[in-house]
Amino acid sequence: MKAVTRRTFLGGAAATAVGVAGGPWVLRAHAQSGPLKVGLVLPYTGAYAVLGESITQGMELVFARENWTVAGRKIEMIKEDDEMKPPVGIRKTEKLIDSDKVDILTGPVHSGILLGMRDKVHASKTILIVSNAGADDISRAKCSKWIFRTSFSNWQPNWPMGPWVAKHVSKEVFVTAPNYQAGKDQLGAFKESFLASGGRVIGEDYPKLGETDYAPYLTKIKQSGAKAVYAFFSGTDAVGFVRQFDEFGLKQSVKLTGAGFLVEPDVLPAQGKAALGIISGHFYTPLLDNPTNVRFVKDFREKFGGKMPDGFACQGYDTAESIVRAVKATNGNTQDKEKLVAVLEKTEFESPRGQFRFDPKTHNVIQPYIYVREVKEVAGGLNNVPIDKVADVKDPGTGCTLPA
Amino acid sequence: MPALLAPALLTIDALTRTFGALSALAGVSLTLEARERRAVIGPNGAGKTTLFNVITGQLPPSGGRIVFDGRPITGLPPHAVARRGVSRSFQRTNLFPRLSVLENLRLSAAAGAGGSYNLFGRVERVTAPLARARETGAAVGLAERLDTAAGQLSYGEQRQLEVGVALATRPKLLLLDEPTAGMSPEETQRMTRMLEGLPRDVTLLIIEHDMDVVASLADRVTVLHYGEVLTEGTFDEVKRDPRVYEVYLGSE
Amino acid sequence: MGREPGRARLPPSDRVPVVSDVFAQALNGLAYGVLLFLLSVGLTLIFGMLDIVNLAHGSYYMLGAYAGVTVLMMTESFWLALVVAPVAVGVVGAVVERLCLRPLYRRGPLDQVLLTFGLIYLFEDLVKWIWGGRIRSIPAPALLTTSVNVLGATVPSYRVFVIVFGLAVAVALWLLVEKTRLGAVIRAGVFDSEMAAGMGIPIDRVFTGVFAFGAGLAGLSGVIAGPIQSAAPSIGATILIPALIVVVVGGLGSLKGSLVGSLIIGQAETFGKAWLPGASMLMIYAVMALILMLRPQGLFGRPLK
Amino acid sequence: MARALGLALVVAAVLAFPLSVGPYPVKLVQEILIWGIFAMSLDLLMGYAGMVSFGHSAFFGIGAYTAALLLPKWPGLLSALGAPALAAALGALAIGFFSIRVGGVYFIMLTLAFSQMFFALTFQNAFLGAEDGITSVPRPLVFGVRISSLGAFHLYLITIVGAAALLLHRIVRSPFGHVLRGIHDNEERMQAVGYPVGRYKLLAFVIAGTVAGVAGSLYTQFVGSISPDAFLWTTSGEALLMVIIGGTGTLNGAWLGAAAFILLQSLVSSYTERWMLILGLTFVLFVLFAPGGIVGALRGRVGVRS
Repeated sequence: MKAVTRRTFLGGAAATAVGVAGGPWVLRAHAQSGPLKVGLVLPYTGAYAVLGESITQGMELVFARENWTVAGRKIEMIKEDDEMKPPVGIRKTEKLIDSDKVDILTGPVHSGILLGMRDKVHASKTILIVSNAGADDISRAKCSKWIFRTSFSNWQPNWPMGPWVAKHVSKEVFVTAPNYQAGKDQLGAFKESFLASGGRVIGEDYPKLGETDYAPYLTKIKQSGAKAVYAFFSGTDAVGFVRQFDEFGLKQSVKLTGAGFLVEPDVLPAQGKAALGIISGHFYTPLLDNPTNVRFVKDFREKFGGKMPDGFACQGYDTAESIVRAVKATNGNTQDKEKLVAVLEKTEFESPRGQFRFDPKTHNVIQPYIYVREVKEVAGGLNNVPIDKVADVKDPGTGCTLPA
Repeated sequence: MPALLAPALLTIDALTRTFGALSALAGVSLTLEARERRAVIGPNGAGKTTLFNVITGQLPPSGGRIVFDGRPITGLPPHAVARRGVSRSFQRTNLFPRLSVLENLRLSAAAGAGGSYNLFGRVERVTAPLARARETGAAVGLAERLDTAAGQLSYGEQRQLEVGVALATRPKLLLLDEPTAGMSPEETQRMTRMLEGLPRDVTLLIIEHDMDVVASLADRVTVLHYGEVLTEGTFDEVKRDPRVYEVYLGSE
Repeated sequence: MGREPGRARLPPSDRVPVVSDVFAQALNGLAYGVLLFLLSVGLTLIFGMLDIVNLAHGSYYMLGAYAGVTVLMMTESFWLALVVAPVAVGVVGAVVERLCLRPLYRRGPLDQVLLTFGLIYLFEDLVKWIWGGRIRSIPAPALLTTSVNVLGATVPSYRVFVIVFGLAVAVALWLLVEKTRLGAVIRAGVFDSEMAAGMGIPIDRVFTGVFAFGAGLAGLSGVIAGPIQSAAPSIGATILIPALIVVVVGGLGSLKGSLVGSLIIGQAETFGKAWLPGASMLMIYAVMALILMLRPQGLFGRPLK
Repeated sequence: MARALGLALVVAAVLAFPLSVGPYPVKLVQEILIWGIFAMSLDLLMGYAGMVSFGHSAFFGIGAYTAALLLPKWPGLLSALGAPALAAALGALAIGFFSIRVGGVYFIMLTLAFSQMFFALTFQNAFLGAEDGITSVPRPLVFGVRISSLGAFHLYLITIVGAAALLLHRIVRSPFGHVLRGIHDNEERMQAVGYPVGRYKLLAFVIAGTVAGVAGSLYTQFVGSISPDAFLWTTSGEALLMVIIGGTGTLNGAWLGAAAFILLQSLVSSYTERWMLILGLTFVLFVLFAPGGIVGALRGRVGVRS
């Protein structure tokens, strides 16, 4: 190791630091005039980087189709890694708004970052298109005229599953989700409609977020005698829960149902056979047979080396599609924010998930369908096969007045 | 000879300390008059350093009592014992290697002087400890080396500083644990002359192997053997006692 | 396969825990406790033997999981992965010890702890670069995918295997360290390296060997935990805190302490999840705080100076 | 030399980024100032008292949450600085009381575990906003003026951070500071010459915790929201990185370490996803080759920890 003398090492470190520090401001300064700047606040490191990449790829597919220009303006995508940490996400948002002066902001994945940046976005009248975070508040008490959402509110995928599970699966259900806000939102929506359809919640449990050993909870479920479980888990939690659910032999006597995230493609491969037969509700599955989705799946797999698109990629696609159509409608003018909002409110197009529309009352996407899907072995391996659907699912939007 | 009426400065009564089965101190009793200079001798493992560690509170005793200057100090933590006026030097040099000689001495001098919780004053302006530090530095023959880091001193100089740091706290009783260990003959000479030159109001209790040093310094000698006091008396009395030879020769 | 008949039962919330419920949860606690032991034993060994707090312990666990995934992709054999992965991680540990830790031995424990802290960032991003961020998993071996009925409680057979395997590792390590000549050589080498070097023991190789062995143990636990948990770049950081707490509670450097500490925490956490759902995240810290107040050096740790 | 370096740096921070450069670079400097003072408070512990704490985020978090809870109701300086400092001081007294009894590696473990306990508590506490924490925290009113504008906050921040830095510099030169250095060099001898070492270590722990609490509350005001991550062990780890890269036992090294970390995290990450790898490698190389950190290297004592 002595070969690296101290002088050369420190000299090198100092040089890179100066080079790096000077870099970005010089680059940004003179590219003010023409391009349409789209900011992305997404996780590109850590466990949720997979979601950040899927959403970004969905957007790139659309922009590439428009060969990166809309209404004569070159599209410039500025990606910022929020590391799933609210302070970092907020700092990067301020950079995109104040320093890069982006025309349209998109992201984030983490609801905490969304709630953290909401005031800054609202105050600076920057148009934000939420491409994932599902915090219900953003389409209710904390909605804003400048904030649209193409992904979902936590309420939407779960509410339709209440009646469906009561009717088709069982009236005695054990519900469980991680002990954090999104978990409570999602189960709350399910319970609201499930109880209304005559169902009975015979057990409820909230393991900690990032739990690794679900054995005690699974033993409680077995002992409760419930016929079915409705669960919301995502990421490594979803992998752990589904695999241990199977390991404990619960699949014979208890039917596992839940929100779509439980078995989305970011976790399904790792779950493997343990996920077979799981029923979940979501606004998208790659197996939808509408023509837009067929082309979307084909183009996506071609562009990204056979990778199967998932709900997150569809959210990216719809975000980019909304931007392209809105900017075309104002033929490139993004300074007049009022006009841009008006146009966005009326944006309507064929999305892989069906007919895409924003709810004028909440600027939240109206889900054309929430599909009820079951995990089955199909040609390309395990996938979520649609077996039923509920149309036009709109978030109740209680308390939203779209303040300017 | 010390005044008969003056109360004993240090009284140790049946002091014991065991490490599991081994009893390092098996009931040591010893009385030290003010202004007296006592040497403690005995073969290795006789319990000399353990005795020091128990007196200064580094090691809690298993039994017995210690009274210093009329008040019990048995089991007090080291810093409380030091505050009572008992100071010690260590057998293995135990200084502040990265700090200067002056700072080593100043820290020790400032210990009892209070004001060390002062968060805002400038340390240079607190003059008393600085003066004491320079004075002690000169006393131990390190006047020209005050700005050198203690770690850079020669072995002999470090032993001098070892005594200096113990002296800087203005102790009533100074415990010296083999102050001349590992020194060359004329370094030992210089250390002995320096210790003799110390003011009489500092009572000395010295652990020493070098009999010439014991002869020239100690008024009385206590011989420890297997954690017990074998005998006690002036250097000549002890020298003539056959058991002392047996103990030294037998166990060498 | 599972012969557990569906039984009508009162809703769980308002009935007294029946004996078989308690037994089932105790079994879960035992399985989780033994897994915690496997996760932390490498950390204890390295500290006990080398006085190094290896904060990058979680990274070696993660590397073990990913090595297991890779071996499984190539050979479809869990058992081969169980052997190859720890060896591979051990080699990585040896390289790290030789290149990074050795120059620091004369500089004391602080620098070593800080170095291992830097390695956490390094390994996490390296793994993401090589294997990508996708969540992967290690399927349980074919013969251990069923669930078994033990005195009325259903437990996955893989968890029974983990209990048996974990306790076997504990006994083997105890024998190795306490009873074999190699163990004596290692302990001598660490206790007084100058003396041992003087007696002809190749100290450098002993230290590298022990560190590699500790890292290999962490890699082994990565493969063992594979079928229960999943392999993602974040799992290294996730298991570091529980492993540290088990080691601190059991007593730094004490093998026995690590086993007892992990069994206690395994039961406490499982008890918390089963009957005190709100407090499940706090149980591990409550146990730790309680024990450290009473015995700062932990249950079986060397007494402090 | 260190004092001159420190003053020059602070002045440069004010002048080099006039507000015309645009808000983002100024915000980077503000974040560097906040993380710098947080790291400097850790350096008082590590560099001077020789107490390596892995739980310094506990006080950063306490200060941050106290400000987040109080500012919406009483936006005065008391809830922006006074209460957070006091809350952090009490937290440091409690954690310190138990942690000081042990040293070295046990101290590292205990402080790490305590900060994680606070993380678990806030993560599951609904009143504190659980995992999303508390959002939309208003800026304080200083002499009746709400300092929401960039320039006003910049001035407010520099005054407070500058004052805290000067306080730490004074403490380090005071008799108390010298006692800390003595304890760092040889705790046993300090005890033997008459210093009740435990009390000094606890006082140093409380002072460092208080300054960390102020840094935490400034962070809440700067970002406008706070999440349980403030307590996470990675926050303590980042402060540790800054102290080591800057140079332990120099106080002003914290500015350089904070600048290096923030620039690396903010700028390099826009260029490459591999910024964590670069950060880890930089840190490892510094521990191996430049234990004195940047300041140590500048002073030519690259090999010896100052």
